[in-house]
Formats: sequence, C-alpha cells, structure tokens
Amino acid sequence: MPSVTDWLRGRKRQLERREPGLWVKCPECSEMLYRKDLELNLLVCAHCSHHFRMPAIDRIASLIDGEFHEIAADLEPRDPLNWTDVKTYPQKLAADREKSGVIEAVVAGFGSMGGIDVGLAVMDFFFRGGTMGAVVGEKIALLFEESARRAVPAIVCTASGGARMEEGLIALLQMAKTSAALTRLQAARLPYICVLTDPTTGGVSASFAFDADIIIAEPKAVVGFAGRRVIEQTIRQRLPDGFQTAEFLIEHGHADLIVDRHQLKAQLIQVLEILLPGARRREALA
Amino acid sequence: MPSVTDWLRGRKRQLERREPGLWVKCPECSEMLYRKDLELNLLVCAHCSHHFRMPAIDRIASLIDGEFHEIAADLEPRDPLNWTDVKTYPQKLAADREKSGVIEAVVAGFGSMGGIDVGLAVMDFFFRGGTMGAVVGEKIALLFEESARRAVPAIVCTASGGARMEEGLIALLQMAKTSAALTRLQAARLPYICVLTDPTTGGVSASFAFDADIIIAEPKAVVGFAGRRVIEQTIRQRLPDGFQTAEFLIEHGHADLIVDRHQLKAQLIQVLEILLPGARRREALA
Amino acid sequence: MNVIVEREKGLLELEQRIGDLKSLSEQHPEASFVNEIHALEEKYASLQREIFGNLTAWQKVHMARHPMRPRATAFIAALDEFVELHGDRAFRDDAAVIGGIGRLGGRRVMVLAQQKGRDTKENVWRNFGMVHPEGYRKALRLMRMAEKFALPIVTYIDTSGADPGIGAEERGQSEAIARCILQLTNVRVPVVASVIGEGGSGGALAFGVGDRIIMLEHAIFSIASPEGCAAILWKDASKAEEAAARLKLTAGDLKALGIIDEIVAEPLGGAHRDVEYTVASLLREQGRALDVLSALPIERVVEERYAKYRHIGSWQRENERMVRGAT
Amino acid sequence: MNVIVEREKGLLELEQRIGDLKSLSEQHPEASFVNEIHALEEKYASLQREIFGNLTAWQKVHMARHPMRPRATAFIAALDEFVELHGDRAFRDDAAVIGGIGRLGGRRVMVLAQQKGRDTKENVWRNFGMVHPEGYRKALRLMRMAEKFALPIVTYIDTSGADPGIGAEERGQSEAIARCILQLTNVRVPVVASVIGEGGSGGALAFGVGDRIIMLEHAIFSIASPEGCAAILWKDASKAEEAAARLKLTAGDLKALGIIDEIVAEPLGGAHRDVEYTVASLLREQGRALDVLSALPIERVVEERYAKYRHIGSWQRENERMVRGAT
Ligand SMILES: [Zn+2]
Ligand SMILES: [Zn+2]
Repeated sequence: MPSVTDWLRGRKRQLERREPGLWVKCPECSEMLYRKDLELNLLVCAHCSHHFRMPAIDRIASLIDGEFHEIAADLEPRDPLNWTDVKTYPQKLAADREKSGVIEAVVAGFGSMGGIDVGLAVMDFFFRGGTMGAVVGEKIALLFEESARRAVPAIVCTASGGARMEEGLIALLQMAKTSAALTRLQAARLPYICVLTDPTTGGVSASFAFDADIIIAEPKAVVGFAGRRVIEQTIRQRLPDGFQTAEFLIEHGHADLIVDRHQLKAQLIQVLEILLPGARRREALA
Repeated sequence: MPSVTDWLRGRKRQLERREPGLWVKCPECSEMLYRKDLELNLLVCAHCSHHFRMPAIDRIASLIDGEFHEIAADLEPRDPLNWTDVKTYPQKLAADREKSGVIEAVVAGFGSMGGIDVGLAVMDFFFRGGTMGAVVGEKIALLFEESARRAVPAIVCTASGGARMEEGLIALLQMAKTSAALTRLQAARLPYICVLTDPTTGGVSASFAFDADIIIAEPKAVVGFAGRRVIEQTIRQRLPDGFQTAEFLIEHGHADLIVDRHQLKAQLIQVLEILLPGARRREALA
Repeated sequence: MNVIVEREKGLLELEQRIGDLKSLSEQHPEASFVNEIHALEEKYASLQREIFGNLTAWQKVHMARHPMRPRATAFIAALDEFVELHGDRAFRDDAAVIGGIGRLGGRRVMVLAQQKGRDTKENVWRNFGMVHPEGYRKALRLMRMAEKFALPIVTYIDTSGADPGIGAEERGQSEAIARCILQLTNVRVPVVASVIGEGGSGGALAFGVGDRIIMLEHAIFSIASPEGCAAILWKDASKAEEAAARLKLTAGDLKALGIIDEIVAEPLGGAHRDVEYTVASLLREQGRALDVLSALPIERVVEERYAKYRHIGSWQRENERMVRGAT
Repeated sequence: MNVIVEREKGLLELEQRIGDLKSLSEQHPEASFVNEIHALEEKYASLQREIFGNLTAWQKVHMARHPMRPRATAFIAALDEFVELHGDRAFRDDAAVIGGIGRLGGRRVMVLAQQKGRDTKENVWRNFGMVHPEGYRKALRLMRMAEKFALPIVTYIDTSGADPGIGAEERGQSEAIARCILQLTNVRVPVVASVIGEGGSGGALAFGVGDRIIMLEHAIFSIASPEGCAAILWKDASKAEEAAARLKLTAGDLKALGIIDEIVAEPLGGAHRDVEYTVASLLREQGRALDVLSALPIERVVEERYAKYRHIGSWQRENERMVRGAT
C-alpha cells in the first residue's frame, strides 16, 4: 500500500482501536477472514470478492500516491436546530468521532494519483451513515471550487444515507450548494469522476453523485434515491434481488462502469490520462 | 380566409383542377361533404373533426396574414442516380407537378402571422408523398439560414414519407444538411416551431421535425420513424389502435401540444409572442 | 386523518347553522334572528381564532396536506396566459408536473409546477404529485428552453417527495433530480420558487432552487416527511408530531433561519378558505420578485444566487468546540 | 441465403483439399505432391479472382452482411487503449452501441460504434446491431463529453437500420436519431466516421455525419435496404437486386458521387479473409484523417463540415428544365 502522510497515519492509529477483533466474518460468503489480511486486500474478501465498506482514510491511502493535503480538516457541524431525539446532535457527533476516527462524514483534499494532480473527497459511512450536513456540503463545495482554481480534475467517492436529518432543510440545501460549486468545475471543462460505493442514497445520490462526467460503481454497491425498505413498504411487495445494485445501474444506463477495488486506482488514472489533453503529471511516486 | 398573393392565387387555380368532384367522403365518419364547404372549413370534417391532408398552398393561406414571399420557388430536382423503376424519376416528377400544383414537396418563404414576421415552410404530401430530396433539403436549409439572417422565428409544417428513394443517399444526407442549417437558427436563439401533420415519418421525422423547440401535432396525425406496415411485418402482430398518432406522441412525451387546425394560427401567434422578448410585429393585417 | 379537517368540523357546523338561520330570516322577515346570528358569528370568529390563530408545526403539516388546499392549477389558472408544454421527449409525459409558457401580470414566464390531484382519479393520474424521472426531465427541458428564450422561471412546489417505486428507481430519479438542481443553480434567467403546499425532500428541491423562495404561510418545506424522520431517528412513526416540531419546516422557522425570502399570508383558516385571495397574494409577490430580479443584469442575479447557496449552513472549527468544551 | 457465403463454398472446398494435401506431403515426405498442390493453388487463385474480382452491388450487399465479417469490436480491440462507457443515464444501456474513450495510434479519441452479434445469442443481446433510442442517447451523451474534453470522435457504422419495433417508437427513435445528427453537424471536435459493414438508413446516419467519411471497400451505405426499396417502389421485394444496383450504395459509387472521402481496400475475398489486415488498414486511414483534422483550428473544421453538408445535392431551375425540354 502506498505511504500516507503523517496526518493520515495518525488518524489510522486512532482507527485501529475501533474494532479490536482479529477475525471478521464475510457477510456474503460467511468465511472467517483475518483482519490484517482483509485490510491488506483493500477490505475485499479473498474468497468471494465481497467489497466491505471502506473508511475514508483507507480509501485515500489506496488511491493517493503519497502525501495528501487535506482541506477544511477541522470543520465541525454546529447544531442549527438544537436537535434532540434519543440523544442530542452534539452527543451523536461526539460518539461518531470516537467510533470512526474522522471528524465528519467526508475527508477532502489534494494529492496525486499516478502522478496526476487531483482533488479527492471520500465519504465515510462510519460517520453518521455518511450523511450530508453543512460541513459535508462545505467540503465538497470547496473541493470543486479549489479543483477548478488549481485546474485539476476532481474525484469523489460517495457513501451516504442522504441528507442529515439533524440539520433539517439546511442539510437538504447542501444538494444545491454542492451543485452550484460543481458548475465552476464544469465551466473550466475539468473532469469530475464519481465513484459510487456501498451505499449511496438520498440527497447525495440525487445531487453531485449523478452529476459526474464519468460514474464508476464498486461491484454490488447499493445505489438509489429511495431506500429499499421505504419502497417495499410503499409497494407492499419484496423487491427483486439485485435491485439498486451497481449491476442494476449499468443495466438501466445510470453508470459508466463497474470497477473492482483492486483496479480502481489504475482505472481512474487511465480515464484521467485520456480525458486530460496533456495530463498534468508530476513524477509518479506510486 | 386571409388574402393570398397573386402567386398563391395562380397556384390555387391550378389546384382546382386536381379533383373535380363536388362531394368528398370523410374517411373517418363516412359523411359526404361538399368540397367547397370542406375547403372553407380548412379541410376539417364538420361532422367528426377529421383533419384531411392539406395541400401546402391551402396551409400557407390559412396561416399567413397576407403576402407570402416564396424563396427558391423555382428549384427542381436533377436526377443524380438516373433513376428508373416502373417509370423514370423525371416522369414521376412531371406527373406529381401536374397532380399537386406545386413543383416540389415543400413551399418555403416569408410572411407575417398576426403581425409577427416569420419564416414558414410547408410540406406537401401530394407531391411524391412529401419525400425529401435535394430540393426539399435545400429549401428547408435556406429557410433556417434566412430566418437566422432576418432574425425571425421559423415554422415548418411537416408531411412526409421520409427521404426520397429516387435520390438515394443524397436524399438521406438532406437530414444532415437541414440539421446543419438549423444550428444557425439555434445559435441566434430564435424559436423554431414544428407542426407535425399527417403523416410525418422516416428521414423528416428523424431530423428537423423533432429538433424543434416547440412541437405541435395536428389531432390524430400519424408520426413516427418506421412505417406501421414495416413494424407489423417485423413483429408479426397487429399494432394497437392509436399507435404513432399525435395522442400517442403526447402520452409518450414527444410532442408539446395537439392543436386543432382552426386554432393553429392563433396558437402559433400566442407561443411566438411569449417566446420572443419583444415580438417584432408589423401592423397586423389579419 | 387530517388534524385540520378534524378541527374544521365544528366550524363547518357553525357555518351551516349561521347559513340556515340567515335563509330562515329571509323567508320570515317578520321574525328577527339578528341577535342569534350575531352571537353565532362571534362564536365562529372566536373559535376560528382559537383553532387557526397559532398553528403548531404538526397542524401546519396537515394544513399543507389539506384535501381542499389550492393546487398548482389554481395559480396557473390566474395567469394572464398559459400554454402547457408536454413531455420529456424520451419516455412519457408526467402528469405530476405541469410546465409551460405564459404571462404573469404581463410578464413573460416559464412555469414549472408540481400538481397533486383533487380526487382519487386525478390523484392516480397525477401520482399524488410525486414526480417521476420523466417529470423532472420535462422540467429540465423547459428550464433549458427558458434560458434560450430568456424567460424567467416561476415554480410551484407541492409534493410529498420523490416517488418510492420501482420504475422511478429504474429510470434514475437520482440523476433526474440532480440535473434539475444543477440546472437551477446556474440557469441564466431569474428563478422564483414558491412552496404552496408540501415541499418534501429532494423531489421538492428539484423545483426549489432559485433567486427568491416564497412560501405560503401554512406551506411546509422539509428534508423529509415528519413520519419518515421519526421512523428513522426514533424507529417510531408515532413520534411524527415531535419530529415536525424539531425539523423547523414551517415558513416562519425557515424565514428565521434565513433560508426562504418571503412568506405570503393565507386567510384565517387556510388557503382553501379563500382561494382567490391566496392566489392573488402569491401572484402579486411573485410579480414583485420578478420585477426586482429583471431589473438587475442577469450576471449579477446568477452570481448572487451562487453566493446565497454557497453560504447556506454554518460550521465551527474543531478547536472552537474544544475551547467551549462542547461535546 | 447470403450469396457470398454460397459462392465461397467452392473456395472453402479447395482450401480444404490444399490443406489436406499439404499435411499428407508432410507425413509422407517421400511422395511429392508439389505439382498437385501448385495446380490446386492456381485454380484457387483464379476462382477467387473470378468470384471476387468484380463484385456487383448486390454481392457487396451480401458481403457487407457476411456472418463472418469483422464487427466493430474487432477494430476496437486493435486500439492502444479503450475504456467502455455505458448507459444513456435515463433508461437502459443499449448493447447495440459500444461507446467509450481510448487511444488510436496514440491519439485520444471518443469511440462510438454500432455492434452486431456474431451468433444468435449475441445478436439477441445486440439487437442485430439495430440501435434503440437509448443507444442513440448514449451516443449523444458521449458526443457531448467528447466536445467537453476535446476528444476527436471516431465512429464505426454497421447496422441494417433503426429498430422497427414498438418500444423504439414509444421511446422516440425519431427524436433520438435527429439529436445525434444535429449534434454531429456542429460538434466542436473532429469527427471521422467509418462504414465497416451495413450503413442502413437514418440509423446509420446518426453515427455517419462527420469531417471524413471512410468506407471499407465492400461496405454499403444506403437510404434504405434494397429489399425495402424494392418493396416500396416496385411493390416487389424480389427486385432487391435491381434496387441495389440503382441505389448507388457501394463505396465506389458514393466516392464517385462525392459523398464519401476514402475507400479502404479489403483483402481479396472480403474483410473476414484477413481481419488483422483490414483492421490495421482502416485504423491507419482513420489516424491519417485525425492527424489532418487535428492540425487545423477547430473553427475551420466545423466550418468546412458545414459547407460540405450544406452543398450535398444539386438541383436545377424550373426554366432550365423548360429550356432543355426534359419532363
Ligand atoms: Zn466473502
Ligand atoms: Zn368526418
């Protein structure tokens, strides 16, 4: 695996506390997997190729050549609605910071990929189910604006349950904020690639995710607007297997290609090299 | 009915020879209609509202306020493939000139409509089934280019069996020629309205007809790419009633609105007045 | 059951009695019912103030969903002119969306509206105002047409949200909504969006991005339905009333949060009690907004729209939290 | 029955006999079959010249439809790089169209190809190369992407025409074809179109508008299938052979008419007799065309494309006909 910055290493150490078990059971094939092996295999089951959900930090490490310069790293949500349900919103945020090792549901920044400078944002489903509030919206918007300013392509790996309930309409409006910022990147004719990972639904899927020039999905990732349970309750019938999976997206024309996690970095580099007239490459560090 | 230019009157006299019968049977309701009444009623059956196919000259008279300045009036096809089937191509053309009173399957020109200057082209199904060869392509292309030059909207009333077989690939390529010319009108942000009349199929439907900003269809007009018989032979079953009609187009999202022939002029004027920021109107003559 | 319809029952009874008494007094001019009528009318007015004077969020949710609430068609019918334009040019004409060109108080406009039905038959046809992908795509086509012909866009929002069905997912409602939002964020004509009933989730936002966001007094605009929100957060849909209060989905709450620009007052008892008044009020407000926006260069309008959306939502720095000791 | 496949039978028999004789002579080096082999080879060569030396239009129609003819995939496989991009983003991914980005001899390109199947199963999947509306819409999406990223467009045409089915009409194939043609007429990147097999009707033209039109020697490009044309004009499909001759659908005819730019020679016997050679020849020609076009400012390329299509088809004035006395 490529080297990561000190910052990432620090975060990674934090993460190592999160699940102490040595063995993990594959939910797809029920094989018992040794955690260290699983992580070395990019969280893909060696037996059945099941793609486990990947923390943002691991994803970044798997894609970026070397250093990753995070932007807006210290942004945290306020509590605009003074939200309480079973817990207060700040309590929930604190718990998720502890659990996930990240301080919000997206990590954004700049680095190089096969020597090509890129902007990269990775959502983290382990923080509030990857939901989008003002901070996620801000970081995604900054990524687009700053990528346009630097004249580099942007890549976003999504994983999200949608807009974050605890921030109400403000969260919903992040769909408009991120879209607005995306128009800056589009005006500069810079590529924007979205990598849909499991799961991507609601307000994230219905905004910047599906506005990408090229849409890549991870195998079997569930992607859609309405959640499976909501649909089943509404239509009062069980949905067919494979509904809203990456393969379903391809069949119905909504994604460009499905890429195995092991090929993802190489595939992104290949696409960028073709799309960028004279790919601004630095000396490859990978 | 509004007055027409001398040119149109002359052509109209020619036309009066074409079907000498005083009475016409409505193909929809079988009512016997007095020809003069039918023509005064814009070739719409007074009993069942069936819209008879309308010669280009009658259509122009029904839409244009007063004078109509025809362009490229004297263009006639050559015979690029030296075509012969049961007759030679020039023989067929001569017969159709005699029968229809027009010298090609489209009449194009400029005039005003409720005081708004417009470019107008009307196809005539009675000339070679409204098929498009080099001359039809040329006139439509000229209409778009000249409308752009004069900064006026363009309206085309289609009626066509498609590209004209006797001119081979040259006829097919008129789809590209007319489309190319249309881009001039689009670049000038001038409205282009297409009125689909019965029947509009093949190369005309698959080029400038469906590229319009606003698509109006006459009631029950048959519009599609493949002909009904061809589809039935291929799929070996009878097509449902109403297939490829104007109402089918609306249901499936392909047309903006269905307008009765009696309302067509008023509807076109209303749409143009809204679309054009300060509709360039002359003193209304209608 | 709609809680507003429930509460209206007493009022409607009183109305009936007043009406009966009035016709009785006309038939029998010798007998005087003036006092009785007056007393009933006072009772009616006070009951009305009691019921509607200070609606809770939950009550407003039900007002927004009231079966008699004016639909988009009521507002469209009040335009000077309107030509409906159909179809997405690809798959189907979605009756949950009404789009077309027209004039609002003389001003050329492109109208995009979400339309619920009035009865079961119309609701089936209109899919209860839940827009299908082809409805968003029709809207997108018309947004582009509006830009081409410099027609300001006026939207009417009234939907419980996107369609939770198989076909809508198969045909990509995520993409369809995303494209509408993207287009509205930088379409080069003024956009005035109005929430007239329910403004639910991404389905509403697809028509709800603009230079001025206007809400009718009892309309709601929400990230999710209170029922859906309660089911997710409390795993208990019966907490919907609490969710409604917490979600800050009323026009007043959203104006206070700086998210919407104007509130148009409804008659006491709700828009359906005086449709003509409500329609005229909203159209007047839309016209005012259009006049202000049309007086500005379009570059400035689009820039200000960018700035507005770019700054929605605030945050703190990690160390601020640390210092304050909040967790 | 394919008339080329029929005529090939004698050749394939001879090939077999030569092969048998050669292996026999390897097994029995003592016996000399040199003369026999030589005679058979001479016979083979002369038969081949006889059969393929001067194909009629009708024979070329069948060559273009030959079941072993290389498909678009054969050419795509010879690119340096290719990343297939799927879907129209609205309804379905159409397997009759293969689109994607890649490199042709080092040059960045957007590839749009019509793909027939090789066997029944693939043909069902590919709909025999008949593109559905969503296939054209996928192509349209990729044309726009090509423009955005300044990728020259390379197309491969191989279709009997648009799909004559219910779904294709329901989903608006007229509109879908029209949009592709419109886009290609003014897309701001070079477009090099190649007819590799059947170029049938509007379905072919949707991929067939460009700065350079190249045809393989035995490909056809026609307003309609000869069978369809005969059915329409003679009311007799058996006149297809005559129609084929009259329609001027061969590469040679179309070059003479000034409608296409280049003809790429096929091996004697047709492209399928030496796929590698055919593929290399076409790719070389495409590369040459791309180099010429890429050296020009794009404004000039688009202007020249406009001028070219604007001037296709000639006419006479009414009085010219009168003077000549033609009727
Ligand atoms: Zn497994
Ligand atoms: Zn009748």
